[in-house]
Amino acid sequence: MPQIFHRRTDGLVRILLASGGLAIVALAVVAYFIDRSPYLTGQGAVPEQPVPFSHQHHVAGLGIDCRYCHTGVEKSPFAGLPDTHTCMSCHSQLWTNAQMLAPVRDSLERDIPLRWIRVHKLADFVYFNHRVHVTNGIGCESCHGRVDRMPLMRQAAPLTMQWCLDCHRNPGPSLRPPGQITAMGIEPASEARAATSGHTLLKQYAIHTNRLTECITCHR
Amino acid sequence: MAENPQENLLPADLTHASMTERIAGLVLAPRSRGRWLLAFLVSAVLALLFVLCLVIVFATGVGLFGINIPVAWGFPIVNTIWWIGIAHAGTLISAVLLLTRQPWRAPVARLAEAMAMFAIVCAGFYAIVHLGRPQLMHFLLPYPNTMGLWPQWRSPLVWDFFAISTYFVFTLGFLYFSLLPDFATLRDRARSRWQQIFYGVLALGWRNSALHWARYEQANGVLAAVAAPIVVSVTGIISLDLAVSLVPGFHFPIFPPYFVAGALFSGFATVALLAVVTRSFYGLQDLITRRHLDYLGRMMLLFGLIVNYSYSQEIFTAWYSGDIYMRAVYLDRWTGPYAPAWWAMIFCNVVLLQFLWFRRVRRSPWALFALAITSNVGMWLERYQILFTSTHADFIPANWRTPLPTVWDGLLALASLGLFAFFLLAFVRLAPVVSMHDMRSAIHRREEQRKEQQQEQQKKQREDGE
Amino acid sequence: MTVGESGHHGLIARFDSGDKLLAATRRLRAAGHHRLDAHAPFPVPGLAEVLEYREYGIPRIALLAATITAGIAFLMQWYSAVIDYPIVVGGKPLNSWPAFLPVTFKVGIFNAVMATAITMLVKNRLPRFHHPLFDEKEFSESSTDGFFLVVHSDEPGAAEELLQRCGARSVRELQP
Amino acid sequence: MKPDRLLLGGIALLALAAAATLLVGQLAASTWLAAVLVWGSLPLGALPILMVHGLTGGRWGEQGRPLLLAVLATLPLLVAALLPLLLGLPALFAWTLPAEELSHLVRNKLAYLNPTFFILRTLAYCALWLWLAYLLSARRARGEGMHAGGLVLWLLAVTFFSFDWFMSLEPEFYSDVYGLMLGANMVAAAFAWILLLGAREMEAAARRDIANIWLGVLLSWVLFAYSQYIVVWSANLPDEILWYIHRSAGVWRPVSVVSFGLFFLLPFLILLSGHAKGRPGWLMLAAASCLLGHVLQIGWLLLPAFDHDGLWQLLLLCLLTALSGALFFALYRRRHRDQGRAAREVRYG
Repeated sequence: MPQIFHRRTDGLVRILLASGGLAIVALAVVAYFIDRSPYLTGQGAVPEQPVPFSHQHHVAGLGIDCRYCHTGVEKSPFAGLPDTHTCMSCHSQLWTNAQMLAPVRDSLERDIPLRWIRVHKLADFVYFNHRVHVTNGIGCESCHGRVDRMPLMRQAAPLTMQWCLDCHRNPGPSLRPPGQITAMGIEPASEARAATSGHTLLKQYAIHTNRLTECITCHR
Repeated sequence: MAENPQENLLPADLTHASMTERIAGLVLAPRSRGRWLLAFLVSAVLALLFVLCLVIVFATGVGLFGINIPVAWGFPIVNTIWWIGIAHAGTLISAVLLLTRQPWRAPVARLAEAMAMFAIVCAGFYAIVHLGRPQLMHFLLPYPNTMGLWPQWRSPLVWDFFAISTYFVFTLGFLYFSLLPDFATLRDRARSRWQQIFYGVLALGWRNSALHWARYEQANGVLAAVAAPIVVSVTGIISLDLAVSLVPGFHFPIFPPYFVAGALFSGFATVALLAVVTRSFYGLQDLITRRHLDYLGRMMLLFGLIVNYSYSQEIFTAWYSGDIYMRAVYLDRWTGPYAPAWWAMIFCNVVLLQFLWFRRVRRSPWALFALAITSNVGMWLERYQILFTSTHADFIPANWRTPLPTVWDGLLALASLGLFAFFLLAFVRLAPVVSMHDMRSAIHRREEQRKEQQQEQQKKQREDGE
Repeated sequence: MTVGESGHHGLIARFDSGDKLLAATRRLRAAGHHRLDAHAPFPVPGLAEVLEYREYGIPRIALLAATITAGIAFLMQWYSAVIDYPIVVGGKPLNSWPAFLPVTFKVGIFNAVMATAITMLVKNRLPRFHHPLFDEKEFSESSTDGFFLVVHSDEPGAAEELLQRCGARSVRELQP
Repeated sequence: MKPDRLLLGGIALLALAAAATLLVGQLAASTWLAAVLVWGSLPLGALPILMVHGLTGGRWGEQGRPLLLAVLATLPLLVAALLPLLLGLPALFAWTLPAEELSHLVRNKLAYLNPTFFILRTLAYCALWLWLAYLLSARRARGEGMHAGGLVLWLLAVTFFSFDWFMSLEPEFYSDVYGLMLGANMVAAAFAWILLLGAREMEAAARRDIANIWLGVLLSWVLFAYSQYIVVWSANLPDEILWYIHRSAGVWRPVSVVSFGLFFLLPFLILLSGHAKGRPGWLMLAAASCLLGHVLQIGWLLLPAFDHDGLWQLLLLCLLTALSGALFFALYRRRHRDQGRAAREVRYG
């Protein structure tokens, strides 16, 4: 019976086996990080809008309140994107000839709404209600980030279910007093302070944390 | 029972060399290629059809099947259970007969293991299809995901996933284990370079060392010992998919043992079927004897009778429960739109089964072949009627429907048979259909027995002489 | 296989039956030859014991793997259902241990199988594709009806003589 | 067979005792039933073992046969203790109440659960078992057909016996795996009995085979018991789950755990070790544990159906089991000795 395999085969096989094992581990690690990467979550994405609207300019520079444009945020599940007339309430007077604003004027003229691209988009099977969050102490900043520092609107949070749950499991530290909902740049409370002020706010808003992680809270 | 079972189960003139020569020859230098090639081509076409159907079903969705609320499950789960059942006897024959040292195991064990392997492949495909959204199959695994979620451990679907994947790995391992020394035998006898490399790689450098064998036997013993719990738990768990629900017709505590018995019944029927075909195809009548068929027939009878017992218990309990819904399900099974399936099942699994009480029927290859087919049909009908009759008329009469299978149901089912045949035909071309090392051990044991008998006779003669 | 001090690579003797191989192995061991390996087409009963096979490890390793991993599986289910995401489903308690048993059982079995298979291969030093024995022309008969005894000895002459006396059909020196 | 004075005396005594307990009331009658079924399980479990051996043959069965036949000889005691209870069904069975006092579910089953049919059925089971026992012990049964058919009949009889005498104590409850579960329980107990009393005398290989088969039976029992539990537990239907609620209240909760541990878990762990399986001492320990667990198991299955203080029921059960066991054991010993003498006579002529 001849020797079928060369003397070196065994070493080669061991290297292959070891690297195969390593490859599986590496694959798992890579998959773990890809799953959380902006590539899949869309965090940090800046979609191109019909008009390059600058939140930084309007919010930080001019001090316009969020609710001026997003009118539904306290009353409906959907915060609402501003219609052309909202823009025109100022821009019929200011920068009336700016090239940048041509689509707005065009929209008014032809009576076709501007097609804003949604930046923070949740899956269809998620029932998200802006009113419930805003009227119960969750600030805009908690999910949308420092809008006042965004020349162009960018997805601030990963919007994964884990991210939602992080807050739903322990909403205390994220709560704000009713007056500070739309305020920007509120420092996250320190752990110790969050424990106390969060607790009083939980009582004040009558939030029952035991129901917040049930499936039906978000999937109906 | 004959006094010396070994004697009749092995041809008297069989030696290590002649047996190895014959079995290895079937693989290394096959003679009857024409019929094999024809069968292989037909099955390859069907296997391609299976892949095609699978792609279309995955791309379009399970709406192609004849399922809709209230019958949400239909064919895919029927066929999953059916294929898993067929796989079971393979495992059981090989493992339990090994543990209990049954002398008739050796020639049929390999067929049984291979059958188990390919049946579980078919079952696995169907299990994935029946999920409805196969692309999300990984949700069944507990892994750190961005949803912060875990699988729902109280759900039988998750149990299924663990059960079927464990069973798959076990079957693969057990088959490969049993093949390992045989691959070495083929490697040693191969003449062409390609065959040497092919079997050389598969044999992993096995050298028939006594220490190799000792560890091999120990490991095989462990695998065989876990086989029975695996067999029982896999089908048991699958049956819990149905039984833990509140649906009358599904909700029976007897389901786990009943499904296990049903699985073994159809599985032994399939082993018998393959044994009859293989022995006539390869001319192995002297290795797979009529006594082997007799044993297979007995096993069919045993598990068939347990299935019959379960039918009786179900019917009695449905009535005894006093629950009008349970009783209604049974009336519907007997007289409703699916009644033909129920009565056909009773005909196949209860009426025809009783023929197996007769020794002549068990020992006749073609009678056994026919009964094996009717038993498999009967077991398929059993799963079909359980799935459809229990759900098609639910608690709200406005929901009642009578869904029938669509052409996709039929095509995929037919093609899955082709896929099974395709794998099996490829297997018998590449690997020995009879386990050569088990046969060598069996021959050795027979020689030992002969020697003992001779010694005893000599002793007797001496004593008589004195 | 190691090379003997005298530059001798070992002897390979062929026997006609398992019984003869067994007897020869016994005699060589009794004569003080301890570096032996026997090759037979099937597990000859008793042969491994003569070669001082004293391992009962595989069942124990399998059992250990099964118990530990089954324990981990149960703890994982308990942790995820009771601690990490407690949620009431179907009115069942958070610690629904009856429902955790199937997965626990399956994970245990799965790992018993894996541990068994891997232990068998590792202890047998498989895969090993290249081996000096494969250079022996007759060695391929070890998978049909050849029974071989491989001896590494510091006194090859004595060993060869003993092998001949045990009824070896042929005794040859192994190739380097 | 010569009329056996011990057997006849025992039958008379048991019949008297059964009749007497009926007069005392439900507590005594139900505990008496449980105690008798603890011992009665052994001959009922021995029947199928003998028949399976008749089918498959093997050294293990020949080794166990004398012990099993001696156990089988106590079957008339079970029949004698059961039959007087037929006179007082109302003390035990709730379905004997007038129909208008029953729930509609139970009213739906009165075609089956009525005294006349019940008595006829019980007589039929007893007749069948005695007939099978007679055939087996008289060594007339040599054909495979008798053994196979006998097994089928045994299983059906045990199933409906378990429905009648166990399940119908709580007439709302139904479970179609109950018969298999109880059957496996009986066979496991019978195996434990022959191992406890015979492990020392058996050949090592046969003893190991018996231990392996016993392990298989115990595992089957666990499968059946778990099937019923997980299905009932998951569905949580009121008709079914009440059965478990009764059995996990008060003293029955620890009893359920302890009886599971003794009946299954400890023997299982012992049998898992190949080393222990070869030692008579370990096997006898496992068997003793299994039999103790069997006593608790039968009590656990039967007694929570009655609304009494569990602790008293348990104490009474132990007392009555010991009392009836003395009679059972005396008969067993006598039979076993006769068997041994007969065997020696055959061997040495």
